[in-house]
Amino acid sequence: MIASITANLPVFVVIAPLFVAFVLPTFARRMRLVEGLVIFVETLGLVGAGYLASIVLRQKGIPIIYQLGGWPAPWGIELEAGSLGVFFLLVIAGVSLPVSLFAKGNLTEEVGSKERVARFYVLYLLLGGALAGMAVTNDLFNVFVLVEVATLSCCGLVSARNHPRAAEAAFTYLIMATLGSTLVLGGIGFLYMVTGHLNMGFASQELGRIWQDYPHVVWMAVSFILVGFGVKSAIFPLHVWLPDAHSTAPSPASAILSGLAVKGYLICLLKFLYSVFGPELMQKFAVHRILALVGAVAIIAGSVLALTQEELKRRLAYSTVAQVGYIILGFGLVNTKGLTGTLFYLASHAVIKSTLFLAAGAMLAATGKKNVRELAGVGRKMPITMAAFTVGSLGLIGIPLFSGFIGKWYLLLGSLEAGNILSVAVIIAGSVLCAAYLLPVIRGAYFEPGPEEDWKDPGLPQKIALILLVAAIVILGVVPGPFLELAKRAAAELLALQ
Amino acid sequence: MRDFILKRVAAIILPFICIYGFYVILHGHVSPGGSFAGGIIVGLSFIAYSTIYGIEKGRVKLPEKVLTWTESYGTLWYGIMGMVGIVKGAPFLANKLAGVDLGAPGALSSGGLISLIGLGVGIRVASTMVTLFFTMMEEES
Amino acid sequence: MRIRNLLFLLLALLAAYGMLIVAAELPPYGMPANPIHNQVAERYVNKALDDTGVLNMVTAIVLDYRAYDTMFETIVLFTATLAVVITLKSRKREGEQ
Amino acid sequence: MKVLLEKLLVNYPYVAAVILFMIGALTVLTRSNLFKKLLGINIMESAIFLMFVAGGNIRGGAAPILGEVNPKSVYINPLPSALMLTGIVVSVSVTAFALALIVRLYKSYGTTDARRISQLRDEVTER
Repeated sequence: MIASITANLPVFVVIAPLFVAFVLPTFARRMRLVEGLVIFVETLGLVGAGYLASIVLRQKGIPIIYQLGGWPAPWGIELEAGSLGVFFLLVIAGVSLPVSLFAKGNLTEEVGSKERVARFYVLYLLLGGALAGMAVTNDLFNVFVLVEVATLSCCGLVSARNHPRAAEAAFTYLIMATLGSTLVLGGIGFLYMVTGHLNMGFASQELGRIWQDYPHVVWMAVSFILVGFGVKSAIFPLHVWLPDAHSTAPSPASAILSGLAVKGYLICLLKFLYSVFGPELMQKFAVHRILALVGAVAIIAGSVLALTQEELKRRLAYSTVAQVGYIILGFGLVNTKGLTGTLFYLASHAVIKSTLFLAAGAMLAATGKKNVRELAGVGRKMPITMAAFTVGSLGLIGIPLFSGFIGKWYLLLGSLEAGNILSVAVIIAGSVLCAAYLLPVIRGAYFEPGPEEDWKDPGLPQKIALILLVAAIVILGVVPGPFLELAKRAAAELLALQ
Repeated sequence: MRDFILKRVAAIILPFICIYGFYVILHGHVSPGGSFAGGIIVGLSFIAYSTIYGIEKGRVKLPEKVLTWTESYGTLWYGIMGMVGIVKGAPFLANKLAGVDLGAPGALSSGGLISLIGLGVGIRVASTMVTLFFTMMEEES
Repeated sequence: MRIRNLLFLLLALLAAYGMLIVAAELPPYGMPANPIHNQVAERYVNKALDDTGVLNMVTAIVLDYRAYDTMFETIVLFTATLAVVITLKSRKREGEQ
Repeated sequence: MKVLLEKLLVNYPYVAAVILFMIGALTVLTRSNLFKKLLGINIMESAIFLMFVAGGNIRGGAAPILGEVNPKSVYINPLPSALMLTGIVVSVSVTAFALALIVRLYKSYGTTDARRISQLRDEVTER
């Protein structure tokens, strides 16, 4: 029994949340059971991801290959739980468990009746399952299907808030994201037409052999996939849907959308770029230059746009655009240090941004005030929420001892190794700008007099969720140990594929 | 709609459309077509019934609870069929490897789990179409 | 507005030119020697009956070789239904039930 | 140029896919009516489906179902057809959800024009 569970663990971490999601609508009215099941399955996911990570670490980075239906690689679909896969699985489980704790008993205000809350949870679990699938999949077309599940559930989560503006944001998001996935499907089509394989490993091998016969096709495939995932993960000029969608969604949904969904698409892009095209081909087509440039522009532009926002949630949403820039910049540094940095930064941004969005959501729920200026004095009345917000901000700026620092440090080392002085300057400038748009919030909350109103910290599950996330930020910053090890292994694996 | 001719014709035709849908679902593995096409035909027969006889009567034929259950458990059915492989010691969604009898080629019972999965998917697609239609129509009124 | 549309048209024509070059470069249409008809497709065509016991190869791929994709395909439908219901069923109507 | 045209003549289904793709993309980008945007997306997806299915075809090949045709002819590649079956279902789901959102927006704002909706929204926030 135990042996069959561990042998099938790579597929169980994907289907466990999905199975729970299927049965939830049939007892939508029993709220406590629904919430309990969601938290239970998220905990199981964390345990499973941790176990897989321990196996991969013990195997010195040899990936666990799982053949679905027993069909070997070029014919069937293959799951690969390598260092990159389990790294992202850990991030997913580590973020979605606190977020579902935060949502416990807290959603009726923003979402509506019990049935709607149950459907919200179903969409939430489906998104979690799709993201876990993206982490372990090794098949081109499977990526497209998973991306569609994630897109639809993201848009559903945005429109779960019963408000016309939410519907409008969801429509823009849906149209843009579908445009993106159509482009991704086109890119997959070009790749399949010239290689004849859908498995990433086989397609990569074949592509290395025949790319000279079809240079334009390969170039078109790269650009389709880059633009497609660029729309979905809000790389700077294609980010127009993000601020509306992420700021109008219910708070737990904003946290999961900004923290995880965007990262899922970035992981898919990383897999396409490094596992399918491979570092060598990327350098031949100068894709890494484009990525570094786009990332640099995104960091500066996103931060400046965030500075101009008055609404707290919108400011955080624009900050996501800037932070995605760091990750894209890291994709463009084709060396181990840069990739380690970008992966670690991806994980730490997932944790930090969920903390910030959840804290902002708690403040919004308690005070009813949206704008930064109106939140003066909130720090003394809601100590735990504001403390979490402060730790998150410091982590995002990149203060040592918090998780953002290590990611940025490795990114700096990688840029120096690549001899890219521009990106060194941009990374430091981005940190300064980040401080410029987050520190005023903290200053206002602690050091300015606020109105005499009775604002309170949220309930116990919400507090536990925030404390868990803050603990994750500090632990990742102080003892990154095995996590950094996984990131390093993943980076080495991605680069060694050439 | 109160058209007498339409109602009489529908009363004769709709059962056959529904049965034809199930035929397409069940013969998906031996002939063109399959669970998606068949499921949509089955769903359409109910949608046509509701447009001709009125949405309330359609609701009586397929109450919301039934639709929720077919939705949820139709999707779960796929997963359960996948678990057969794991129970038999083969990977998830295994068919031949799980030791299922594949049957004589061309027979309705051939293909092992394929026809069972197809049936589940077909019912699920039908209920999706009907749910989408009901939700949108009720919002209009 | 008119100028913006003209700009889009120009951009689209430029992109169309690029894509036509790609279309010309793709393997010639309908030839059995194309890279797409490699050992993967051969196995599906020749061994589908032995492997799965069904006559319709498309069904064999959809529901057996790549059944995992189809599972997610039904999940996409499931997600769409839930999203439609959560968008359209308003708070008031459900309170009445 | 002549070589390009000759090759395009051979690859005529792909040319059709390019034209469809561009029609769809222009519709999405230039029309402000939400329905038309949705239709544009659908046309773009059809273009991609056409490209896939045409890629899997063999001239004079038979449909990939055993026992229906004379055994001499070759079967076409069944994989793209199977993939596009999935793609079509995905496209149907997206269309359904987008239609639901349009219905919701029409109920709130009384119009399906994107520009008009953003005007109305600004008026609401100003008040």
